[in-house]
Amino acid sequence: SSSTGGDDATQGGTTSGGGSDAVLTIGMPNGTLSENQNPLAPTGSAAKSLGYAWVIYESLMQVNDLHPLDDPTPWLATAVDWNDDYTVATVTARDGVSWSDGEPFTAEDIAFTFNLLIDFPALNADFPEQLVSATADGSTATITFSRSEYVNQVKLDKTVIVPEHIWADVEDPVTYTDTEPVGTGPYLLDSWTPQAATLVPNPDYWGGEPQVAKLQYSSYNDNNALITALTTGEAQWGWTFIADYENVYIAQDPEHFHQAAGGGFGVDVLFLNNETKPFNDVAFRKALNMVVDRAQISQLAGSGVWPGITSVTGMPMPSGEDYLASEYAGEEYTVDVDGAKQLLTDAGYTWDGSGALLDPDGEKVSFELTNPAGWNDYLTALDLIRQAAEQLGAEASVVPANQDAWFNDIIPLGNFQASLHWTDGGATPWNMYSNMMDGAQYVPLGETASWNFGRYSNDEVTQALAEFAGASDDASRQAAIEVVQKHYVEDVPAMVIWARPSVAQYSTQNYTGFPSDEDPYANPQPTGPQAAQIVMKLTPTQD
Amino acid sequence: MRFVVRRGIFYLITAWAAVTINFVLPRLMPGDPVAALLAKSQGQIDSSAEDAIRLLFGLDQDASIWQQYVDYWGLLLHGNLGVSFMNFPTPVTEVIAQSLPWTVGLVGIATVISFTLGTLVGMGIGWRRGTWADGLLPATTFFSAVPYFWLGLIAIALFSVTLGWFPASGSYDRSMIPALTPEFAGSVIRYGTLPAFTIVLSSVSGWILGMRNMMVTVSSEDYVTVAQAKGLPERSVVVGYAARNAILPQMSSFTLALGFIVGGTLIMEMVFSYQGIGFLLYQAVGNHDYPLMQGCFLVITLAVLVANMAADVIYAVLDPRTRQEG
Amino acid sequence: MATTTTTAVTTTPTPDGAGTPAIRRRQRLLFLRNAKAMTGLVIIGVFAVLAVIGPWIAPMDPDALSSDVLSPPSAAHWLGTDHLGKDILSQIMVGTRGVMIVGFTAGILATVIGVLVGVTAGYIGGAGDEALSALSNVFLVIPQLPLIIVIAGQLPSAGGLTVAAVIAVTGWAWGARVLRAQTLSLRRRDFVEAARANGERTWRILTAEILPNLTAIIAAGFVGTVTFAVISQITLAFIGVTSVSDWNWGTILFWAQQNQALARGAWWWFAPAGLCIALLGMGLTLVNFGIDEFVNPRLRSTGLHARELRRRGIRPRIGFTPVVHEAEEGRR
Amino acid sequence: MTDVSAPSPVPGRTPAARPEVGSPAPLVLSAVGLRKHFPVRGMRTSAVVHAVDDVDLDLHRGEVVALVGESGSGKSTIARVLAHLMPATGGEIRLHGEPVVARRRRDFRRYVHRVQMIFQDPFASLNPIHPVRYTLSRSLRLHRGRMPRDEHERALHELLARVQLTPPELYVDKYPHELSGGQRQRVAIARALAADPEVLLADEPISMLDVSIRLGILNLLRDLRDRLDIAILYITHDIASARYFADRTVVLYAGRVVESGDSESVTQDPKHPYTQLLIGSAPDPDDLQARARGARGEAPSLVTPPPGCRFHPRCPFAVELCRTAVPPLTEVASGRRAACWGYPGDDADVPDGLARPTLGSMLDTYGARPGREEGADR
Amino acid sequence: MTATVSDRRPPAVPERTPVLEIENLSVDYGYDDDPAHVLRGVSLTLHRGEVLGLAGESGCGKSTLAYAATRLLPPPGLVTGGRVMFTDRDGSRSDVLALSDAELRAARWQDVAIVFQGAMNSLNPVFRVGRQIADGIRAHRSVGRREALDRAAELLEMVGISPDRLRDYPHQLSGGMRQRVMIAMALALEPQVLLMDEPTTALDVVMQRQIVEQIAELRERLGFAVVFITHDVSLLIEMADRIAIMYAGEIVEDAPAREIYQRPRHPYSSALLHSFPPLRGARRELSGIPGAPPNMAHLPTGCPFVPRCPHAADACRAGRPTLGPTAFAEAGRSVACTLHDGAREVPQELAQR
Ligand SMILES: Nc1ncnc2c1ncn2[C@@H]1O[C@H](COP(=O)(O)OP(=O)(O)OP(=O)(O)O)[C@@H](O)[C@H]1O
Ligand SMILES: Nc1ncnc2c1ncn2[C@@H]1O[C@H](COP(=O)(O)OP(=O)(O)OP(=O)(O)O)[C@@H](O)[C@H]1O
Ligand SMILES: [Mg+2]
Ligand SMILES: [Mg+2]
Repeated sequence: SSSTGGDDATQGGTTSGGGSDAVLTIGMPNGTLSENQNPLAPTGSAAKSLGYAWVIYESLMQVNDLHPLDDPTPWLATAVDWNDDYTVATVTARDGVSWSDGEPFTAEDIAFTFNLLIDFPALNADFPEQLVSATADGSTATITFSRSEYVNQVKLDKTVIVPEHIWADVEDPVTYTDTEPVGTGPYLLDSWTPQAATLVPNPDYWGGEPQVAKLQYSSYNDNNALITALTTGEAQWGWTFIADYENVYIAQDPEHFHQAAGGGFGVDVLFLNNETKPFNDVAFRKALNMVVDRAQISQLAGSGVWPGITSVTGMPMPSGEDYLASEYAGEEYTVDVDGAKQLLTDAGYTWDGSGALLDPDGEKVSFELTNPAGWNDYLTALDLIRQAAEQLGAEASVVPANQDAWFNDIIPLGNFQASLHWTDGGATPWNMYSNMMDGAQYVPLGETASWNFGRYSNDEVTQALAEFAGASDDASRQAAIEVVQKHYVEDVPAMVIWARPSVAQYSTQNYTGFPSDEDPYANPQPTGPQAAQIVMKLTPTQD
Repeated sequence: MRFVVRRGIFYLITAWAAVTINFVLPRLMPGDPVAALLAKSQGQIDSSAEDAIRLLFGLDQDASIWQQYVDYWGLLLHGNLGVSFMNFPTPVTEVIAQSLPWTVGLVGIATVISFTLGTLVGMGIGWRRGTWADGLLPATTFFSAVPYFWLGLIAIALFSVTLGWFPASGSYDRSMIPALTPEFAGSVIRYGTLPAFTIVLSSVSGWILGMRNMMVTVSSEDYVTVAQAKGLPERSVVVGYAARNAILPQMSSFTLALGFIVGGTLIMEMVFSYQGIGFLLYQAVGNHDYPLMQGCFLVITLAVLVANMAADVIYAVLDPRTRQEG
Repeated sequence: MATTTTTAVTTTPTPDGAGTPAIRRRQRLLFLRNAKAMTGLVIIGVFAVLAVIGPWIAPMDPDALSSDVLSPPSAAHWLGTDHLGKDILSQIMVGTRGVMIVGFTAGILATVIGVLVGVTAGYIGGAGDEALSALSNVFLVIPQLPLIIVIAGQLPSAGGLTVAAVIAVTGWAWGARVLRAQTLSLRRRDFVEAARANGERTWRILTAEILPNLTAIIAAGFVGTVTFAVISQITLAFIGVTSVSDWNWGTILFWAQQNQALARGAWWWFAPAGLCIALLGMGLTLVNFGIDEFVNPRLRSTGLHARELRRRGIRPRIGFTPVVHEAEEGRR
Repeated sequence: MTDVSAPSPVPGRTPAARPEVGSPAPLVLSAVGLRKHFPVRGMRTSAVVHAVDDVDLDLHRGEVVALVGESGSGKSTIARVLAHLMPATGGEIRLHGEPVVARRRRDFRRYVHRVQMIFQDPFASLNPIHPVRYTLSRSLRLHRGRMPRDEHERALHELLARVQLTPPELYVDKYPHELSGGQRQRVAIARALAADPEVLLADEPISMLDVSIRLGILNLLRDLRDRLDIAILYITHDIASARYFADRTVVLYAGRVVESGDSESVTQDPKHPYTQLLIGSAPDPDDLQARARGARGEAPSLVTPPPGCRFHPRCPFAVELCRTAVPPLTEVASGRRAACWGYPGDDADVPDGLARPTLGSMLDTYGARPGREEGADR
Repeated sequence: MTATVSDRRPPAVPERTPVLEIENLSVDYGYDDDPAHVLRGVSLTLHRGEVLGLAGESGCGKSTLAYAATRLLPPPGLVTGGRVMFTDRDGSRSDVLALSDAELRAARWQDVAIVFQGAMNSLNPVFRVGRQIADGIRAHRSVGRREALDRAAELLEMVGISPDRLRDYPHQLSGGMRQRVMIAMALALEPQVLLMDEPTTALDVVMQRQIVEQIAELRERLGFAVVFITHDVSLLIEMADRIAIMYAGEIVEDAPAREIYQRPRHPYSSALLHSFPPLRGARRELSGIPGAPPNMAHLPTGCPFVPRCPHAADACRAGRPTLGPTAFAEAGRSVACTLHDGAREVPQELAQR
């Protein structure tokens, strides 16, 4: 009675005409899963990894990652108010919401959920050791933190709420698999198999009955299988990296197939080891920065999926526009080999007869670019950076590393010269900059660093980052971030290569209303609290 | 009796050694489940979650490896394989139970088909050696010489994407709930056809070759000539005399092959997104999911051991010469 | 001239008149007269040559980018280019060395281990045999590919030789098993007993009396292991477990697959490497046939003369000896 | 250039004419109470094959002892145990009266230096991948040590010449498959001779060969015995060849010695009923009369051998005594011993109340035929 | 259970009707351009009810002859000429080599049955012996399984094996029993010709005697003709009516058994029949046959026995002698030797009267 297989002819349209009873298949490349609907578990939850947790359970607010400074859309909470130093949040619960078993939703549930996080640190991935207490009073819940959570507001907004009347009896919510989930969301779990979870609309949903007749969350073993499913129309919504997506995906059905990118501050950074040759010399870092062609890398290595960074501040646009220091407005990266060479000459570099670059000590400049073997886009990017370095006469080589070794020894201990790594997303550029250059994260080479792998240390920056996180007014925050930007540009402690926005592919064959470049109302991926918001916007395609 | 006891002890020791290696191997891998999880998410999971997860998996307290080993055996003897990290908190046994039947079903049937087909064809060419049928051999070896994934991907590109005859991935229609209905069975068959077909294609030549060589060897045995001399119908000579004896070593390889089925064909499961234990194990390795890895290893190891024993038994059953001693 | 032979009582007839050196030479060359073996050898030979000189004769640097991105075969790029404009033909030529080195190193290593364990186990018997058999059984029951993944993942920057070593370590058990069974039967042969009765030392019996008689099995096992190693290596590279920066055919396929070569219609990126593997695999299999037919006298003569037989209308069958009346008069 | 049947250097000389009686040649190798049991592989525990039980055997210098008996009676087993290829279950092997314990390798090598074995099957006992040169060189090297090249070559040729593979150059580089059965058997013999052994254990050296080749080998062995004074244990099925070639004959039945004596009298006047049956069964175109006919029955199982005399189930003269007590090997005539209750002996051996059997002629029992046309050459 | 076999010769010696006539049979081994001509124009006639012995050196082609005559020669054997005429009880004649596959299948075992050398290898190791006897019967007679098994039991009993052995597997039987099972199997359809290729070689003399007697007794009763191949010349002389001596793919002498033993006419027969030591009577000097058998792939033009023949003359090298009457024109004897052409004087040891 539904969609399968690779032939789009039988998809949607013919089955239902208007499409109102067509299934919307959401695909994820997660392999085989076990039944686990726990929306709080940090790992192992099929509901979370496939994404259907977010249409069963709902978050307090809907945040648009693309425009993090926009006011969040009220969702289960009609309002979240912070005190001035961002240590206490007051959450107002929506009225008239009921759990799918009929019990009413109250602020008690909100307080209960946060207390769960306090009681079970294993569930508490977002605010480790920061949560102090959560109480409910009438229609509001008050959550107290031990420090300023300005940069973590989004995390609070995105916290999903579980019903107290059920979870209070759960002995160990960490290992609770929640096989009969009771949520407030627009959908109810209908059936579960290791390959797919099927959900049907919640007729009593507070936001009105959703229009998609059925959601089917399918799990594929790997990206390729998912890509095949997406290109054949078997899955209509999902996200994966599709090399040359224009041809591979969109061209299959240009009218219906779309790829949309969300914003956010997720970027991939070439960490440079600031404490070893050759990157201990700011001149060389700058020179390299000048010859790297980010547009080409984005196009060839990132297949155009990952937008190249244009702003010299490293911030992805348009998300970063609100934070951009005025002095860098409009300043864009350009490839300038001659300028770079000039810079090097000024700093005392020379070239030998064969054109090899010699540092001021007269040694040949050479370095290794390290990344785990098999990381296709990273390695291609490194390859292109290697070629760029060669334009300067520096000898670079791409060294594929063992993934585990990279994780455990190479990156945290600083055993590399240059390596690509991601940064935390976050709603502000703080995470991105902090991850790259926060002195608070500095540890000497050979010790385990959790960020700032390049060992950049600048008290001014450290100070500014701390200020940004703890400040209570926008002006001081802006001032602080501008300091950071300035040092990023001048010191080149690391090189942001491309942005890694949330990307999603979807087909409008049966339903329309997904976030698009024209209407970027939410992160387009199905795996996040925004899923509830998106499915509520979907309507059957009218042909 | 003594022989049986000796074999029994032999198998026990093998099992013990294999289980121990299975225990030690994952622990020799650098890295840990949490790092792997973070690596996989590439920024999707906040790095501050690391400690929470470590806590969750109980990786925060260190037990000596020896202690872990003793505990492991303790649990194992109670049939408890622990809890999977990857699919936390589902017990490993459940995770495996969910994949195993699919692997065993598909690969099993494919192996049986491949064996049957290969043996029949091998019987034919072995008997008619020197005719055109011999030309079939190099052709079939082509398919066993190409890497399986290559064959599988091309099959998908051809039969699923281009022609749309078969679904490209999955074990059955994802909108269905496993049940004993004809529709579901039909779906399982439809989804299994392409994977099974490629498995057969890539493995059949081994069976053909084995059977052919045995047929050639057996055909020159006197009893086959005697059967001809008796004027038996050709069919009964070929089947009852030549093939019946030629199949003996073939059967014991087949039994072993059945043991290896449980190991699944990782690549097949990968290429066809088929749920199965091979891919499960692969995922477990990638995620440093020690308990799941050990569980898979254990199941696979035991299956092969059992198959080994079955091969001993089958031989005894099929070959009366080994049955009796005196 | 008393240089003749009687094949009197043996059941496997040795061809008569192997006496003169010329005939003996012809017999040695028999292996080469086998069309299958010859084809196989030629294929392997070509790849072996490529492995040696490939990197020099490759038309370009396989890592060199060009502006011809993902272009189909053309005069400039005989096998087209990949997504970065790298020349695929060059990749294949340069990659041959990696494949061959890993394949043959693994083959040799696994064969050596297999021979050591299998032959020793079969010969010494008793507790030692049980122990060694258990050892090979353990290696047999441990799932191979995952084991390779675990081990390969464990070694930092798994290069070609490491991969070869890992494949060998996990792949010797089957050969050892077969060799053990064979040694077991050889051990009780009279010529081994005779050597013992003559006072030969054990190692000498093993190396001089038993091993040479296992050549065919060892050779076949070697060929099999090489095939297995090549496919394993390529599969490992393909699923990204080993380094994908050293060129071999698996790496080419890895990049092709990662970049959706098939979906983009870039068959020139996906097909040639696969066909090379198939060709090499077939070459090895053909040599294996050749060894088989060479060693097994029963397979030999018909195998050699199949075409000739068809021409003469002879169908060799068990139980129905062909009758040709060549110098005939009395046919009905 | 001869192949198979080089004429004996002492044509027509019969073994009986050897300097035997009176001063027996010195004893070289002897087995006392030799016993060999094989464990039975299979479900039943602790069952054994009683392949050889309580066998005494003496080999004297320059003497050929034939060991005859039906298939599976333990002949090869005795040879292998004597060659130390397998340990005995019980009993003792003595070389020049000294018990042999060849536990250590060096002892073993010293032993094989003096006692050499020729295997039953010339097609199996030569490694097909080694040429004659290798096989013999190894033997020379093992038993005579390292030699200068030309000396080694000379020794090689001398060895081949000794077994009449002449000219040696023609044979030295051949592979076993290029040799006829007779030639192979000679190479096997040459290998044994390289050790200059005192004892040669020849296990059915002729059974695989056709008549004309057989004769060549026998003549060769006889010549060796005469020239080198080697003691030879000659194992065979072919009683006629035992008569032709051996000085003494020992008859084995189901793992036990049932009769022994000089070959001529054992073959012409068998004492033990089994020997009678054996001789009577052998075809002889010159004497179609003396033939045991209609005898039925097979050798007993060696796992559960019959109690008493092992021949009793097939013996027409068996009485209760034969079924219960094992008959001792007693002297029944000068130089003849037989293990049969039917011959008078020490009555102390006979359990109370049981009577000895009365033997008749085996041939009478199994209907010898009235003569047909008498052979012209009788 | 004693000697009813007082005289092995069928009483009616004179009326010898042929049952199997092999005419000019030629066989090659090897499909290449250099085959071994293993049989070269062999002619041999087997008469109803007679025992024909076939003797000769190893590798002279005895087995080949037996298999070729029944078209059971394994590859790379090739029949290159000749006829094998079988005469049925009703007098109809047919050429075995010219039958179609179906006809041949139908004729096999009914007309000509064959007992191979190694009984262990001749029985299918995985079937019970009863079944193996029965399936031969059922292939030719439309009888039920039960009936066939009953007949098998009968046959076993006939060769002196207890019928409860029907359910045994071959390996459970001793060598002698297996050989007798083979004989029982061969007799299942009461064939007119029984070819036996070294049926007793692997057995010890006591067992050999039992089997030989069994065959003699059964032949007496059933009246089939036997071709008996063996190395054991003494046995052959004793049991055969007629003996054909082969050398290098040819029959060199064919004569009644006692005749050939006492008065051999061919130098090879003479040497062969005096190469075995006698069990009884005077010890005699044994000469053996010097030299080695020829290489079948490259035979000399003349008589193949020339290199080993004490009487070889130039005439022997010129052309191959054909089977013909002896110099003494004895009835029922033929020999292939130039000595009997009359051109030369027959040496004394070949001229006994
Ligand atoms: N290795 C062994 N294991 C078990 N039983 C054995 C072994 N070797 C021999 N036997 C048994 O011991 C008995 C004597 O065997 P042996 O080979 O000595 O007989 P034989 O007299 O040489 O016979 P043949 O004349 O056939 O060579 C037989 O019953 C045989 O089955
Ligand atoms: N497959 C073969 N290829 C080539 N020559 C063969 C083959 N089989 C047999 N021969 C040769 O054919 C000749 C006759 O063989 P056959 O088996 O008929 O001899 P035989 O007289 O039965 O010998 P035996 O007494 O040893 O059984 C031998 O010289 C043998 O070498
Ligand atoms: Mg023996
Ligand atoms: Mg023969």
